[in-house]
Amino acid sequence: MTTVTSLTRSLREAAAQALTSGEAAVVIGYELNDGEAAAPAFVRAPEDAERLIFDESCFGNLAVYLAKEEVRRLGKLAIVVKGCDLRAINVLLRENVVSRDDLLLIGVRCSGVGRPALRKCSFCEVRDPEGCDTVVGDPPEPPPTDPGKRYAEIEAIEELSMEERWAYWQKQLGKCIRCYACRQVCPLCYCKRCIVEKSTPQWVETSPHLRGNIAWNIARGLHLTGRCVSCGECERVCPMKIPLGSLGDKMAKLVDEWYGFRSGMSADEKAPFTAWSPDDPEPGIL
Amino acid sequence: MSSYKQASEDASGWQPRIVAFLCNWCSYAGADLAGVSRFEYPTNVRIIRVPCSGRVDPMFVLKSFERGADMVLVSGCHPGDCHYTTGNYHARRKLLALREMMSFLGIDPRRFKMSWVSAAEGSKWSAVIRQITDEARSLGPFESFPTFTLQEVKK
Amino acid sequence: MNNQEVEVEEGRTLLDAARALSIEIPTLCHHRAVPPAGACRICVVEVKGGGRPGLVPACAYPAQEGLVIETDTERVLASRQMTLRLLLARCPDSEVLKELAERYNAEPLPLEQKDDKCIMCGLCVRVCREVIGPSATCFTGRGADRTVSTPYKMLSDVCIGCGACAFLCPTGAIDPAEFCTHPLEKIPNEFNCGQDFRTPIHVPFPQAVPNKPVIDKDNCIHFKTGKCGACKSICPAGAIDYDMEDETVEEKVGAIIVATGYEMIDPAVYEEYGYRRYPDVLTSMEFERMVSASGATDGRLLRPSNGKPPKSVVFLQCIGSREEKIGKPYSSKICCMYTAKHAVLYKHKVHDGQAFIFYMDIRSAGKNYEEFVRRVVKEKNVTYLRGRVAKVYPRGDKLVVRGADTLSGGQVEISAEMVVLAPAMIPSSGVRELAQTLRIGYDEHGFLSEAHPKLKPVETNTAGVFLAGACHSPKDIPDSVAQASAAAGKALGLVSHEQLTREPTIGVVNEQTCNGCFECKNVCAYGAIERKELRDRKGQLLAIVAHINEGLCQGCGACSVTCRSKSIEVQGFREDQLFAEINAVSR
Amino acid sequence: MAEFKTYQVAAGWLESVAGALREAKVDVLVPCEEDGCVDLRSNQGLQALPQGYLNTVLPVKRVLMPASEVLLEYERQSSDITLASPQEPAPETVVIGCRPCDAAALEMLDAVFEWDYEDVPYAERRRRTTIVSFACTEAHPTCFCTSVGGSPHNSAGSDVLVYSKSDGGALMQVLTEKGAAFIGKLGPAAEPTDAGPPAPPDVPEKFDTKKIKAWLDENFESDFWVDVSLRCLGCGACSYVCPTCHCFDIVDESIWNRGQRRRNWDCCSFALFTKHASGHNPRPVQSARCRQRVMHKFKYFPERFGRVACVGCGRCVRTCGVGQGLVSILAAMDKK
Repeated sequence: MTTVTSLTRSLREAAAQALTSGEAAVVIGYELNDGEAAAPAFVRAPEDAERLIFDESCFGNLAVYLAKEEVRRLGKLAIVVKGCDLRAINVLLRENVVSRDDLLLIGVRCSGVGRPALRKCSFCEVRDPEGCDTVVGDPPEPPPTDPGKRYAEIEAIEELSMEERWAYWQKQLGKCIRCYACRQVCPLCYCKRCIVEKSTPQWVETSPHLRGNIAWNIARGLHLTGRCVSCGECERVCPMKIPLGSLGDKMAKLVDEWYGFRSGMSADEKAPFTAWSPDDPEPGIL
Repeated sequence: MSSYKQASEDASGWQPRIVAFLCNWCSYAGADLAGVSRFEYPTNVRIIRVPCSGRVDPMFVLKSFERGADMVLVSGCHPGDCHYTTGNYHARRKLLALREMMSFLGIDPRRFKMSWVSAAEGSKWSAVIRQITDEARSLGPFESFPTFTLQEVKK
Repeated sequence: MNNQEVEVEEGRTLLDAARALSIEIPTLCHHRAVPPAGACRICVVEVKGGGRPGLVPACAYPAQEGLVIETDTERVLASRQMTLRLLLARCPDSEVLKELAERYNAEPLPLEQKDDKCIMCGLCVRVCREVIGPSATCFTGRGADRTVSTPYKMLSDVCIGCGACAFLCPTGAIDPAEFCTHPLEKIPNEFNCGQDFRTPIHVPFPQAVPNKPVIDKDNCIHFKTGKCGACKSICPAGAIDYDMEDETVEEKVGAIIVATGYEMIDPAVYEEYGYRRYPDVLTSMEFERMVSASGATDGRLLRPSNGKPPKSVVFLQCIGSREEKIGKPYSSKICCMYTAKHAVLYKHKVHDGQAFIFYMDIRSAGKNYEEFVRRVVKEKNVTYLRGRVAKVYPRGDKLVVRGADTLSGGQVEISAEMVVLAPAMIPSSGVRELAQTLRIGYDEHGFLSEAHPKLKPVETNTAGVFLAGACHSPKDIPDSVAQASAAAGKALGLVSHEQLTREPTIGVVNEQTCNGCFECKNVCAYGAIERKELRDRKGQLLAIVAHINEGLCQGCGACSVTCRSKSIEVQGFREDQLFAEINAVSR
Repeated sequence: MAEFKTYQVAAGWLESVAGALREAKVDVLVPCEEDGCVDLRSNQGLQALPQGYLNTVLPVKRVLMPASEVLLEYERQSSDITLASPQEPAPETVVIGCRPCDAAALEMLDAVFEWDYEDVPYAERRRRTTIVSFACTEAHPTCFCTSVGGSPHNSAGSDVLVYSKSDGGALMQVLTEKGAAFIGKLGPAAEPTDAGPPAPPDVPEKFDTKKIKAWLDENFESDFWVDVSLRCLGCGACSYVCPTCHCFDIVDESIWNRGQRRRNWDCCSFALFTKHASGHNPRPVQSARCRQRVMHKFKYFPERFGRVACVGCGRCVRTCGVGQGLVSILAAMDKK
């Protein structure tokens, strides 16, 4: 058992308060779990707030639950969010998945999750979540590395020759068994019907062969372009350990460099695929 | 299907297959003009007419490759001239994103082309087709891509 | 009056009374805008009764109850004749006087002849003082030395140069430019290619529609200084209102016909032809205006350099057209024919003149066109030279045109007194912006694109927008008229129906799978995406989904591609249809 | 049934037997580690097995029931359809180094695929595959084989059970004819021995399947299901890595008049799993799907085949991204 930190204590107080005051019917947070990742907890009674924790084991992006039918049935939702999770919520707000009024945001100041801290945490710019209803925790120390390193990982892949990249991705995507953990854990994959479930026509073949896997991952990558907030959950839950995060990062880098856009930084921005400018870059267009 | 293959094969055997998505108002009209103006261009291009380049879903391009296209072209109105004002701007963002992703995955981005051909540019159309057909021919069959293949069904 | 009863308002003059009876009384010094002075005495009539009998000036004499007037008694005629004889002696060349003199067979008095124009009527002085205000002019000197002038005959700085005096002067004797300190800018007449000048208030060109004068605010003295107002006070119809503003009128229309016409490429870019450097090098348009009866020279063909008729004219065709490098690759189509016409006009104006035409090929396709050209060559003996001109340069007061005659295969050098260029036709400036606003296509030169070169030559890609004339391609008048008629027919066909028939290719939302994220709304250029509430039988809100307004949707499909759950189909370009096409063409 | 012996082999046995088998064109699958992911591969170079690997990411199931397999190919001309079996028959295969729990799971798959009629592609592979499983030397906190009637030394489903020794040698317990044939490949290197197996590592029991069955019989309708399934995201990870999950989907991938009929893994956690063409879904929410998964393994399967459809490998627990996994649910039921 970990000792209860002051952060966890104030988190529990905030949660209990939200439940007693009736501001929320349920608080979505983290609780202890045998695995190395804390498990999502759904606290519906003030006394249960004691189950909640927050430490570096709290990888999960709980925003994914905001779109889940049975969770919404519980009533008004309060949710524990790290700064990075908040970016996903911003996208959900923009896309009318949830309305801010139906949502109580309990922000936690976070100094990075994972031991050692995840890559995304090493240059995190949103350790202090903005726009929450309450924020708990002490001001976090600044990230060790600068945001310039944001895309360092994929730049390594980009430096490979085309043949090397193809060999690499054939091997990686060849492993995909189409369990769709990546899709299900993604806060932004909330479609009532995923494109892979559309059979007339079947743009994406469901068979876990290379052809189907490439189609699936490209489709997913493009559907998340300009939306993915690089929370890295898809990569974390992939049973086959496919480096899915780098696909999202690649497209994040693209929209960042071409359109000066970074997803989820605010709820009222327009996504790159729904915006345009006459002088967008168009390399290679004949 | 084999009948068509033979049609497209010359003495040297293999011929590149190019699938082209043309917007109805500019490029399709441009290709038509190329015809009425008697501009010549290779027969390797197979045209699919869409209302606007903005109608072209990246999935269309991908599926064309799955079905064995050696090159895919999407052609629309010049920026600013879209019949639907902004369709080609949206196409530009979405389809170039696809091309960037292809390249990241190591899928040869030279296999995917975009062009702006106006209704008045019959000569440009034939020039574009001649250029990309030559390139497709020099790139050879798109074998690295996992296309839809079946063993010959035993009778 | 002349044994007819007439009644006029209190304060009106005998002249008014006479005009009411349409009895003609000549006047010189009278203008309705200026209080009468009875200065010239031309308008005298005889009072027979109801007042003190005698001769009185009709323009000034107030009509009264019971007056009996005769306008053409011996006395009246004798008086007018004498007045005219006196005036003629002073101004023998005045057209107005000569004309009146004829009517009253008046010989000039055998006095020492002057060649003045001014008849001392003082109308100019009065209009300046009593209508315009500044009193720039007055009578100076006495007796024989009496003249109209500015005080002390000095340049006047009170004169605003409105020109009212010149406008009213019956004999055209006065020109404000002579005594006004601020130089009066002459405004070039655009329609006549600046070959003559116009007033700020002017009719744009003969046969202008509407054929009404306009005030060019930038040059109007009233709008510049707040003074003048001559036109307003003079206009008999009281039609002039300085408070009127330009207004933008919005109209909802069912069809638009684009007929923005053409301009000509500036031939000055081809320095070898010397346009603008040598005054006798004209464009065909300038030539056209000059030989036109309504033009600056009343149809007289004169060399701008010396005002004499040119004894030889060289016409150069294809200036900037059929010219890949610095010009336009296309043929301007109309130049061959109008140049031939111009050559004929020239021969009509200058019978002994010589006309030369440098041409590349003669494009004379069209009804009776070829025949016309043949006639020009044979009957009018106009010399056609097949070849390009290398250089035009002055020698003495003439121009030397040096070029190649590819048929004889030699260099030719022609000494010409006038050179006429036929510049390439180009679309009117601003046509690109218009095309983008109307969402219609245009080629690299800016000529608007028809929907189909054969099957839809009048339509554009945007329903309801049609083309007429040179905005579409170089065209002559018959072609333009034909296309314009076709366009009008198409437009009428469109608006003559009760209901509008639309393309069925529009988007449709699958409400089962729509996420309601409304990203489609962001990409719709037509605002066709609406919010729709889905409710169950009890009226419980189930979801808010996208709905496409069939009237607004144009079927571009941007929404369909943007929709991640693939919940929007474009009828006629459905995904399964395109999928089948992809299967078909990629195998 | 013949009496099978136990043999003793010295270090290096694996290399030699693998070599011999490949000589005989037999496909040898062994656990290999790549990108931190241990999986069965036909390891050509055959470097030493990953040290102290717990288990492969995917179970042996995937050898006998691939994630995707072609059942047939067809071509249609007007009315007549030509069918063709896709590829050459499954190759002789030896799987070396899987865990007893995975092997035990094969008996359950056998039960399903040979129950009302024989599933040809599965049976074919099963016949041609020899399972040489490695007895567990240590247990992971997520293991619970003992709670579902298994053990770290469970011999069920294996043809040979190998007890590795620290010196690289091993004790080999032959269990079937196939196993004997396998030992045969080792020749004299394998000497019969009477030595008994070492003591198995301790795996604590976490619940009682009988109590759970009893509870499930009573509680099809229960708020419990909603509570335990709130966090479930409805992905298929747990089923796809499960040695006993065997649900599949049949898809046709075709181009014009020719196509391929494939069998792909499917999962009852997917919303699409039970969705009708009408749009109606008898299992509309995640709780219903979670319930189905538990019910199938611990109620329906036992009722039909007399044993639970779970071998306690613990993969579902380890794989689940939100700390779900069967055990927590079952343990919770057990408490009731």
